[in-house]
This record gives sequence, C-alpha cells and structure tokens, in this order.
Amino acid sequence: MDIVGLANYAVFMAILIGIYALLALGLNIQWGFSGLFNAGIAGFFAIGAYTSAIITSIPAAHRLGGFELPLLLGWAGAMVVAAAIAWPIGKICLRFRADYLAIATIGIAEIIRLVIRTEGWLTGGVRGITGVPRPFGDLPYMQSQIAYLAIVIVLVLLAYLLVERQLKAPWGRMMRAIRDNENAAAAMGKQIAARRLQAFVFGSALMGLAGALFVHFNRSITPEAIDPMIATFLIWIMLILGGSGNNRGAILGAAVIWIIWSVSELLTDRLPTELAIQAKYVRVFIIGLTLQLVLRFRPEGILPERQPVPPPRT
Amino acid sequence: MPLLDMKAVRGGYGDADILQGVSITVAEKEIVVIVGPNGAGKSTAMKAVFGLLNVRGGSIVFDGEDITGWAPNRIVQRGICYVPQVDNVFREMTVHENFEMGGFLRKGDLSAAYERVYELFPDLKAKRRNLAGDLSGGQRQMVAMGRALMLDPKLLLLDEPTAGLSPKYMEQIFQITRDVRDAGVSILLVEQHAKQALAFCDRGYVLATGANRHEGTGQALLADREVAEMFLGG
Amino acid sequence: MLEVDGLVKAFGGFRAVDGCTLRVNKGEILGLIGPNGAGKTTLFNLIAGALQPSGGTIRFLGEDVTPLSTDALFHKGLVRTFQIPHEFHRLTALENLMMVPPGQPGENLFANWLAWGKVQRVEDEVRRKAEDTLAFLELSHVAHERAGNLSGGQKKLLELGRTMMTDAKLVLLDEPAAGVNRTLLRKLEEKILILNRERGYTFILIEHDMEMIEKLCHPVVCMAEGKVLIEGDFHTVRSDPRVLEAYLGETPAAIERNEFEHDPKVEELREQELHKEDL
Amino acid sequence: QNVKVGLLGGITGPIAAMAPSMLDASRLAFNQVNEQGGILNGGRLEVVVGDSACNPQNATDAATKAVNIDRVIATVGPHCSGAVLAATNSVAVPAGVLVVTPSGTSPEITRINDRDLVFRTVPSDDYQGRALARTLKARGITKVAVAYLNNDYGKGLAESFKAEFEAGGGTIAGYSGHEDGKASYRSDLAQLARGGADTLVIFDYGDGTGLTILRQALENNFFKTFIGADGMKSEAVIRSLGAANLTNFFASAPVGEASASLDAFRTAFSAAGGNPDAIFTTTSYDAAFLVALAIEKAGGDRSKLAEALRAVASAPGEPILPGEWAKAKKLIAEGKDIDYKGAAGDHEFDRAGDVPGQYAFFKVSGNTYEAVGEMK
Amino acid sequence: MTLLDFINFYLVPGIVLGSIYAVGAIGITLVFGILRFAHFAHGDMATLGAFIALALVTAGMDPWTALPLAMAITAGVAIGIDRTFYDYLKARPKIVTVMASLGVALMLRSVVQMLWGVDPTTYVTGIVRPTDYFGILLRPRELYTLTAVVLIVVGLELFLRRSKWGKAMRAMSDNPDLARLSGVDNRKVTMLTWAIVGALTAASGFMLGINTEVESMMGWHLLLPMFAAAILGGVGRVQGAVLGGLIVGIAEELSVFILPAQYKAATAFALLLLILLVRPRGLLNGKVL
Ligand SMILES: Nc1ncnc2c1ncn2[C@@H]1O[C@H](COP(=O)(O)OP(=O)(O)OP(=O)(O)O)[C@@H](O)[C@H]1O
Ligand SMILES: Nc1ncnc2c1ncn2[C@@H]1O[C@H](COP(=O)(O)OP(=O)(O)OP(=O)(O)O)[C@@H](O)[C@H]1O
Ligand SMILES: [Mg+2]
Ligand SMILES: [Mg+2]
Repeated sequence: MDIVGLANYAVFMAILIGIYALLALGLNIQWGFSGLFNAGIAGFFAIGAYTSAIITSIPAAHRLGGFELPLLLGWAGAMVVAAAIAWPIGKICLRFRADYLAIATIGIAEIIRLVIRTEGWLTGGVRGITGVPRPFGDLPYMQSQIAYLAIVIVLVLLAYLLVERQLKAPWGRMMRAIRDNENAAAAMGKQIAARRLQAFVFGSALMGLAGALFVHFNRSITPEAIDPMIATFLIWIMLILGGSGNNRGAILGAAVIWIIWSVSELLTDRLPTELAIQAKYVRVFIIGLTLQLVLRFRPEGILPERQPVPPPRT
Repeated sequence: MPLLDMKAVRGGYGDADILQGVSITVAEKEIVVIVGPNGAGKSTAMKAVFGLLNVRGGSIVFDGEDITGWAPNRIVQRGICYVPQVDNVFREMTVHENFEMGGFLRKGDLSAAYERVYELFPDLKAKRRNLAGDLSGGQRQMVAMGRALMLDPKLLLLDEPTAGLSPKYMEQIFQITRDVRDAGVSILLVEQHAKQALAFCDRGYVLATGANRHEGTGQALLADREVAEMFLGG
Repeated sequence: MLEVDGLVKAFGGFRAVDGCTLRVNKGEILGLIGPNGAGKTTLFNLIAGALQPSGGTIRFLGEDVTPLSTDALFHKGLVRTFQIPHEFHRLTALENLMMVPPGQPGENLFANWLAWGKVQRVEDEVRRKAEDTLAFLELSHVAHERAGNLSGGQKKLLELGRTMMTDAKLVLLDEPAAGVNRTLLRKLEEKILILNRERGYTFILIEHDMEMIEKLCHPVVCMAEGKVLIEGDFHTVRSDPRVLEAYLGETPAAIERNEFEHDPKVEELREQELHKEDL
Repeated sequence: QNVKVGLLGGITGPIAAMAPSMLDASRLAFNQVNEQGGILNGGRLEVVVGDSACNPQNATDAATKAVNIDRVIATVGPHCSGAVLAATNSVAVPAGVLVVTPSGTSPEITRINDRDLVFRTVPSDDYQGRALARTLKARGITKVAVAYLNNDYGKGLAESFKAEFEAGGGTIAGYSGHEDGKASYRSDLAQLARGGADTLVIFDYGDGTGLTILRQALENNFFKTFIGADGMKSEAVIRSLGAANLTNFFASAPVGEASASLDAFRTAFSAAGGNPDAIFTTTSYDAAFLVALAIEKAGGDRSKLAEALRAVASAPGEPILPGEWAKAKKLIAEGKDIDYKGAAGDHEFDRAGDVPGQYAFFKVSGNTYEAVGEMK
Repeated sequence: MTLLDFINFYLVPGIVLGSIYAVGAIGITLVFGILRFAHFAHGDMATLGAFIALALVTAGMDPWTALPLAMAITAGVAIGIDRTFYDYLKARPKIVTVMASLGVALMLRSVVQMLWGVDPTTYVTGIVRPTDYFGILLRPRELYTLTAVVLIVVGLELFLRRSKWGKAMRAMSDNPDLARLSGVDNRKVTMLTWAIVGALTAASGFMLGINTEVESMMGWHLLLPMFAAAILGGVGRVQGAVLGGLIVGIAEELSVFILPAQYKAATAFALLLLILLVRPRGLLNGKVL
C-alpha cells in the first residue's frame, strides 16, 4: 500500500461520492423539501446514463445511435430527457400519497429497467452500450481521474448552489409548507399539484445528470447498473443518514455511506484468506450493522434539517 | 393528604424547561381548574402528571405513591384518566371502538357504561359506526370525553373539554363534571371558558410562563381584578 | 357577494349539508352558529372548494365558483381558517405566516436567479408584516419555534394570523375563539372589527362563544341538520325557541356572562379587593 | 518477491450461487503455483479477492481497490459482463492492468478499446450457441422451443443458437426470454409448449432460475427432452430434481482438447474439495493458470504481460496441461516456448483476446454428468 | 387451448403464486398499518424463515411439521430484531426506521449466506407430478399451501376484528400516545405484532421454498411483488393484501398472453399503476400514512 495508490483510490471514491451526491441532492429536492417519496431513483439515473451514452457514443449497428455528439450535449440531453420522462410520470403519480407513491415509482423504475434490458434496438439490451467517451480520457490514468474529479466537483458545486438557493428562497419555504400540510397550503392559494410536479421534475433532472456522469466515468453501461439496491435504496440511506432536508447533509451522507460501503471491504479483507468468500458476506453484514449504529446515534441525520431563519431585516 | 400532589415540577419536551416549578394539588372529591394565557404551560403540566414529559425536578405524588417517571399505561392502571387537548380520539376507529378502547382496562360487561355514555351524548348514538375522524369538531370532543368516562378513575384530567362545543353541550360537560365529582372522582380541569369554570370549581390556579401565578378559591380568583383583566378577558 | 344556493353534501347516505341557502353581503360579519354536527364546517369546506358539493351552486362576486379548487378561490380573495389547526408543523411560526402572501416572486424557480434583488425586497416586506402580525397575536417569543411545538391555543392564533397576511375579500373563520385565552380574544375581536370597517373585509364567523357573536356579528344565521334554521339579528336568533332547544340548551341564561358579573358573592369579594388596594 | 493478483468475483450479487466454485477453481491454480516452486524466483502468488457483485458500481470499486491499494498486476475476473465492461473501461485499462475474465460472455467485451489488456477464457456467446445448434441437428432434432434468461449470457446464447438452428433448416417453435428470480414460470412454459415442440432448450443457470424452469417443465409434462448449455450443467439440478427424473436432460459444456486437460483439472479440483461440474469452473481455473504463466513468462514486468499471455497460450510450443506448473516454469526458464492446453479449451486468443470454444455434450449419469459426445 | 389447460397451466399456478405473495403481503400490510413503516427486511426475513425450516427438515422433520416450528422461531427473531434495531427509532420520523429495515435486510441476508451458503436446495428431492381432480391438476403441496393461506387469513381477520389485542393494535397504529393513555402497553402490542409478522414471513418463505427452491436471494426477489400486492389492496387492509396478492400472482401468470415474458415482472406494477389511477388508496381504500 503506497501513497500514490491510496491517492488514486481516494480520487476514485471522491468521483463516485460526487455522483451519488448529485443523486442525493435530487432526492433531497423531492423528499427533503417536497415530501415526495420517490423510490424510483434508479430509473431516472438510468435514463440519464443511457441518453448521454446514446448521444455521445460511437455508432453501433444493433442499437440506436451512437451519434458521437459533443459531451455537453449528452449531459444536457440526459437532464432534458430525464425531466421529460419525469413529467408525465409525475403528472400521473404525484397524486398518490406517501407509500403509494413510493411503490408506484419503484414500479416505474422496474418497468424502465425491464425496457432497457429487453428493447435491444434502443439501448443495446443486456449487452449495454460501450464506447462512451470520457473527457480527458486519453490522459494517463491518474491525470484523467483527477480531471474527471474536477468536472464532478464543479457540477456538484453548481448543483448544490442551485438547490440551496431555491430552498432558501420562498420557493423552498412553499415546498416545505406543501410537504407539511397540503390542505392548508392549498387554502393559502398554493398550486399543490403543479408545484409538486416542478420539484419532481427538477430533482429527476439532477438524477439524470448523475447518470450521465456515471456513464462517462465508466465509458460503458449495462442494465446491471440499475440495481435498485445501489441506485435507489443506497441513495435513500445516504439522504436520511446525512440529514434529509439539508443539502450539505445530503452530500455528507453520500460521502459517509459510500465510504462505509467501499472501505468495509478493506476491513473484511483482513480475515484469513480461506474465508475470502465468507468475508464478502461479512462485509455486507458490517455495512448493515454500521448503518444501524449510525442511525442509532444520529437518528436525525448527521446534519439535521435546519430551520432556515430568513435574512434579518435591512 | 391530597390525592394528587405536584411539587415544584420542572421539565419540558426537549432540553428547555417549559415548566419552571409548577405546584398543584387536588384533594379527594375536588374540582380544580387551571387557567392562563395560551402557551402558559397548562397542557404541559397535565402531560407531566401523565409521564409524557421529561420531568427534571420536583415530584408528583398520587394517592400516596410517587409516580414521577412512570409509563402512561401504568398510570392509567393506577386510576388516573386523561383527555388531551388535541389528538384525543382514534380517528380511524369508529365511535364505538373509541369507547371500547376507553374501557380497555376494564374487565367484565361494559354495556352499562356504553349505555351511560350514549345517554350523555345522544348525538353520538347515530354516529356509533362512523369513524371518529369523520366527525365534526364538537362531536370529537364528545367522543374524547366519553372515552374517558368509560373508565372509573379516581382522578380525571380534562384539557379544555369544552373547546368547540355548543353552549348547550358546554353546560352539559360542566354538569357532568359536577356529577362525576359528586360520585367521588377528583377532577383537574384546564379551561379557557375561565369564568364559567371558576364559578363552579372548588379551587383554581392561574399559570403563566410555566409557573404558578395565582391560586385560591374560584370565587376569589374571579374577584381578583388583576386576574380578571390579565387572564379572564376583563 | 357570496350566494349559496341549495347546497348539498352527502357522505354516503348522510347529508351533512342539506339544501343550504345563504347570502352574504359585502361588508358584513355574518355569524354562523348551530349545534355540533350541524354542518357548519362542511359548509365552509364546500365554499372554500376543499370539498365538492353533491348539489347546488356557489356564486362569489357574481361568478359561479362551484367547481373551483381551493387555491383558485384564494386568488379570487377567499381565505379560510381551519377549525382543527392546520399548521405547517416543521416550519417556524414566522415562516407559517411568511408563506402566505400570494405571488411572491421568490416562488418562481427562475426569479431566484434572474431577479434575486427583487426577491429579497419583497421578502423583507413580507417578513416585516409577519413579525407585526406575530407581535399582535402575542406570539413573538415563539416566532422561531416550530409550529408543531406550539400550544393548542397558539396554533389557533397562528391559523388566524394567516388570514391577516393577505388582502382578502371574504374571510371564513371557523371557531377562532376555541381554546384562545379570553383576554387575547377581546383584542382579536377589535382586530376583526378594524379589518371589517377599515379594510372592507367581509367575514363569516363560526363560533360557539355567544359573547363574540353578539359583539361582532350581524346578521346571525343558525344552522341545524344541514339547513338554515333561522337568520336575523343576534337577539332574534337567540330567543328563537328552536335555537334555544337545539343549541343553547334549556337554560340559556346560565351561559351569559352577566350571571357571573352580577353574582352577589363575587361582587362582595370584589368590593373587598378594592378596599384592600385603597388601604 | 511475491506477486499480487486480483480475483474479482460476483460474490454477493445475482450469481452468488456460482461465484464460490469459480473462485475456488481459480484459487486451485494459484495454490498449484505456490506449491510447485512459486512464481518467478520462488515468490508466492498472493490473491486479493474482491466482490464485484455483478454490477458496474461495485465492480469499479473492487477493481480500483485491487489496482491501487493492493497494486495487483493482473486480475482474474470480474465475473459478469457488465462488471467487466465497467471495471476494464474505467480502471484496469487506463491503469495498464491485465484482465482475464472467465465468465464475461458479452460480445461487447470484444469491442472494448483495451490496449490488448482484456482477455477471456470463455468463448463469446456466439460459439457455444452455434455448436449446440449443429449438435442438435446432428442428433436429429429439428423442432425446439427456446427459453433463455434475459441477461448477456442467456440472450447471447439464444440468439446465436437461433440463427444457426434456423439456418440449418430447424424450426424454433417457441422462443422467449425470462427474468431472474420469479417463483413461477409455468405459464411461460405453457406458452412455449403451444408451439408443439418436444424439445426445450434452456439457456439459463442450473443453480438459479434454470432449475426452477426445468422442475416446472418436468412436473407438468411440458416437454420430453431438455437441452441446456454449460450454465445448466450444474450439480444443483441433479441434487434437487433427482437423477432418475433427468434421463432426458442433456447439456453442452466447454472442454479441453481430448479431455486430457479436463481430466487433469477434474482430478485436481475434486481432490481439493471442489465440484468440477459447476459452471465456469474450468474457465476460472484456466484464467488463473494463464495469468500465472504470463507473469512467469514476462518476468513480472507488467508492460509485457499481454504479450506473454499470448505467447504461453498459443501454439507453437510444448503443451502444458492443467497443474503442470513446475514443468512450465522449467521450460520458461530454459527459454522454450509453451502452449497451455486448458481445461476449458485450447485458448488460442484472437486479436481481440477472445477464444473459440470446444464443447462436449453431456448427460446425467449416476449423480454426475457424463460426456456423450464431441460437438463440432 | 382448452379451458382445462388454461386453468391448469395459467390460473392454478397464478393462484398458488398469488397465495404466497398474499401471505407475505399480509405481513407487510400489518407492519404498514400498525407500525406505520415500509418494512424492507420483509423478504429477507422470509428467506430466514425458509432456511430455519430447512434446518429443521435437514434434522429429520417432515416439512409441514417443521412449518409451525419455523414460524415460531422466526417470530422470536422478528421480536429480537425489533428490540435491537427498530425500537429506539420509534420516536423518529418513520423513514428512519425504513432505512434501518434496509440495513436489517442486508444483515439477515448475509447471515443466511454465511450459515447456509448460497446454493439453491429443496426441502424434498425429486419432482412431484400432480393428481388429477376431474381434469384439474393439483399437487398436495399446492393444496396445503392454499389451505394454510385460508386458515391464516381467517384467523388473523378474526383476531384483529374481535379480540381486545387486535383492537389495541389498531388503536396503537392510529394514535400511539392516546393508546398508552388508554392503558395499552405499546411494547406488548409491538411485540405481538412482530410475532405475527415474523410467523407470516416464515410461512411465506416456506411456501415459496416448497413450491420452488430455497436459496439466499429468494426473499429479496419476492419483496417488490409483495409490496405491490400490499399497496394494491390498500395499506393496512388484511383482505386487501390477500386480494392484491392473488391479483398480482394471477396477472403475472396471465401476462404471457399479451407481453413478452421478460415483462412478467412488470405486469404487477403496470397493474398497480392502473388500479391506483382509479383508486388512489388501493382496492380496499387503505390508509394514508
Ligand atoms: N368525511 C365525512 N364523512 C362522514 N360524515 C362526515 C364527514 N365530515 C363530516 N361528517 C358529518 O357531517 C356532520 C357535519 O359536520 P361539520 O363538521 O360540518 O359540523 P359542524 O357544524 O362544523 O360542527 P362543530 O360545531 O362540532 O364543529 C357531522 O355529523 C359529521 O359527523
Ligand atoms: N411538543 C412540544 N415541543 C416543544 N415545545 C412545546 C411542545 N408543546 C408545547 N410546547 C411549548 O410549551 C409551551 C407551553 O405549551 P402548553 O401546551 O403547555 O400551553 P397551554 O398553556 O396549554 O396553552 P393553550 O392554552 O394554548 O393550550 C408553549 O410555549 C409551547 O410552544
Ligand atoms: Mg393547552
Ligand atoms: Mg365545525
């Protein structure tokens, strides 16, 4: 184990944390501030990933595209398509409350996953899509990783500022009010359905962007990436543990959970090699247990929802 | 010896102390009224008795036994019954089931008790199969009261039982209170219809900002000009 | 201003509002009384668009608003409070009020980026207004408390406070006095009168507090079993035998405050008090 | 000095049931190396086991750790195609680490821009499906129904099988994919049976859904004959359905030349407590053994690994069978050329790092599988 | 295709599968309805139950005798899990407990994998050909499964409606504080709920296992359809869960008529969406939490 290796590993982890942070921020808009129980994160993540992959990858015979278009177009496309698909879904589903919405969105994500697996002409089916370009991908390993990290950091920062300002603004207050009591909010003239939809679409667009970042990082995507355990539930754990309703909490939660997820393996690797396979099961156990411990001691999340005190009178 | 004796109770929901030393006693067969401005800590004082609060100082003795820190279900078994100010019915259960839950701890045949409650609140008879959550505000108050009357407690804590009730029913609640007292039950009552309540109670307390402000017989408090102006609406 | 015609609301087989007809003129404070379960709150829910009627029509400012939703009605100038407080429990008391004013530029997603200055200006105004309202309601000390943590009465006040945050034409108040301290209530009555006289608000007030009805309301309407039983001035309504029977109970005198004020024992004590002070 | 090699398996994911045997087979190869003189100058091969969980997120994570923290110079695995694509594209290839996967069957792997670093000991789906189609034709079966698992393995096989079978004049009387993990496939089977075929070809895993399908087909008398590919050739099938019920069940599987290699592997793996019939054990073993040979040949120089791998795997050269590490080491030291003949085939890598397959046809006999013929 | 074929190869499998879903969905709906959170460890608890039964069978018991015992043991495990992991979160927003249950799901799964490995196994080796009842083909295990489901549903419904503790459970779900004020010991009610839920999960895991195979991911795969069934019927409604389970099971089996078989898993959800559009709180008008 040496410094360069560790640094490389850290950079890699940071990139993934950034991608998850985007997902968690998107979820925070939906759940933390608007109370929308979206349990179909994986679906929007996948839509973003596949859209950007199709737009930017090299042409392939058996599926749609690739169109070899510029990267920025891919990212914008990922957000737009994710938002465009979120719109009708939200239109139909947001009238369901709480857990009904959760299961409806899980269902939609499952349907999206099955479509991606099955409709090969569109997505390459179970073979997935390869040949997705990565910005600065031709640099040597370390430089290219660092360059990508820089891009991810900039995007996460942008997203953070964007979301943070919306939430500090009256818009955020209104969304939280709708979350707390929709009847009263309606009586105060707020258009519940339209506002919810706005938040849902906004959050989904961020999830789409995260998908795009993911696919360009891996240079390929297959349907296995849409595993709900990782692309949905893990994000939920990140948000709740970081502190739902708090953007910094969302980012921090992404970091903590992914570090637990990833580093737990280093821990179980210390077990004797005959137990190498069992060690992986133990690892899953440790992940579950650590989650319990964190919930035990920080049940409100690491950074709980703040009461945003409006700026003082001028 | 008083039936209920709260001495210098301090405590709150989180870390902050809402109650800063509240002392209240209720003797046997006595109606005691608490009045005070909104947010004074009246409801909090009742919750303190019922173990729904972090009590950090003072003591609560009931019937010779220190019940500070007991779990609510144990306190009910000991013979205290409580009607909270808000959230005081099971919304997703029918009116009748609410009464059944009221008599949860009672063994044996309860039909006489149901009979009595429906007699007191005839409006509820027609609504017995309705969910309590679908009732009007006033009807819910009746359900809450009826639920409490299903038990035979030694002490009844009522938090604004008349809020939202029509004048007719308000009068009736006060009448029930007196009847129950006459049957040997002590009552601790929080009221914003302060004048009416003070007029028939045995003793009264005025709470403000989490502490005792005044106490005395109902008549004396009514007569106190400061009390009248500051707390009873002139 | 508001015309309700033959309004019906049935829950299953039960008609909570059963052919209710009502007129409210501009500038009135209409008092709505009636036994528990008479259908008063349900009527409010229908007028405010929170429930859809099973029959009948509602006209507001000359326009048929029967099918409109709550938020659309709000923008036409109709504001209501809830009998059981509907506070935004995770917002502070101050935020509960600040969220009310309609058309805040900061509620637009893009304005927060393109016109931040304006958003800030409006925000300051709204904040000032909310703080003043809290001060009036004696809630300043809990301005930054989560509304869910307020006491029962404080929540009711907050409910009322929301109606003061916007320019309304018609305000529906559902038992604003229940659980509110009487001393404060007297102040609220003043405020309602001021809003009515100076700002031209029209009110419909559901109350079981006869004192308040007497002081504020004309005309008074008594509902029973989903229908209007009688309409008239306070004294006519109060002395109607049907109202006495169904609503006030057999001994209406008992609830009048005069009974206590003229209670000889109390008078006597009061005299003594006065003497004490003199000494 | 010791050399570290990564072993990235899908331990906790959807192929959790198959991964342990595969890892054990790879480990057997490494153990043989360490027992027979070690690697290079008597060093040990150290194995770093990572869990790719069969999804790209975990795979890149595991690969990054192996490459950066443990500094492996080559990896055996990851196991699933999606994991291979992600781990090679974003980690292994940029970092210059050799990857030999024993079970990534997707044709997409051929297309990775891999700087000649990505190899596989398992044939791309194409080969086996075609071989199976020809075998069935040769055995006189002209009408079949096909049920495949909708993943890269099942679907790839099904497509190539269908193409070849139909090109040869056969009829596909039912063709449908299914998803993993459902409790009942009876209506799928009923639907397939309506085409009138007597033979069902199942491209699935015998310790997964394939078992459920086979059971439900047998219990309901849906077909008379059942054909599987290597995935179906699993002990779990015999164990839970009973050999007596499997007289009409056949499976194809890749085998080494003349089966001498295969026998060598079977003996060694059985002796080590493994089950040589479990799916992908032969390819796993070969991948590990080849990686070891390549390291030896390259003298531990990671930049020469790919070249060395091609050299030790392909003709000409002295044939090396599974387990013959000491012999191979000696020959390499003498500068002689060697040619590894693996348990799963000859492993003559083409330009993309793919291998053609060699297969045999198996039937159930006793409590195990028995080869009943070569496949062309 | 004859009517009998339709019944034997589409309908009956659908009903059997649906009953298995139903038993799981009842447990989910109980946790939803009484403890008010979505219990994501449900599937893996079912796996554990199935494996406990397997252990008993391996020890020489007959599968159907092992079932009640496995149910009892799993009930104990469920109570233990609640005590150790969920109980201290009860004052927190429910979503926190939902996350805790995901953690528990991971832990249970890895325990099963560590103890029993990952290979699929069965309670009984070999295959069972069905018996012909006037053209309708049924196996004993299917008959037992259906009978067990009916018994469970009727018993549970009676218990919840009639018994004092059933009412206490509903009261606690409605308003926990008020329930305590009425003298209900919420701890006992919670334990009772978990006992029932644990027993139900074991039953569903066992039934799945006896009708197919026993393996470590079986419960996780079952989770989503079970949730769909619970929601479809309406949160907190036992009959709703049964109805939902049957609908999902039958719909999945029949879907092959109109959709490629790959989309089988999607039919449950497509149907769920359709039904929610018409009845946003499920078929039997469930609760909104
Ligand atoms: N959702 C509902 N389902 C069934 N019945 C209802 C529903 N809502 C109200 N009711 C019934 O309608 C009647 C009128 O209720 P409403 O709340 O309008 O009374 P109210 O006049 O406001 O009484 P109060 O003075 O007690 O508040 C009551 O009998 C109530 O039980
Ligand atoms: N759950 C809670 N968490 C934190 N603070 C609370 C909570 N409930 C009440 N408080 C605070 O405690 C103080 C006293 O509340 P309490 O409910 O005892 O008042 P009260 O005298 O009953 O008033 P009211 O007449 O309005 O019912 C209030 O300032 C309130 O903000
Ligand atoms: Mg109070
Ligand atoms: Mg009302």
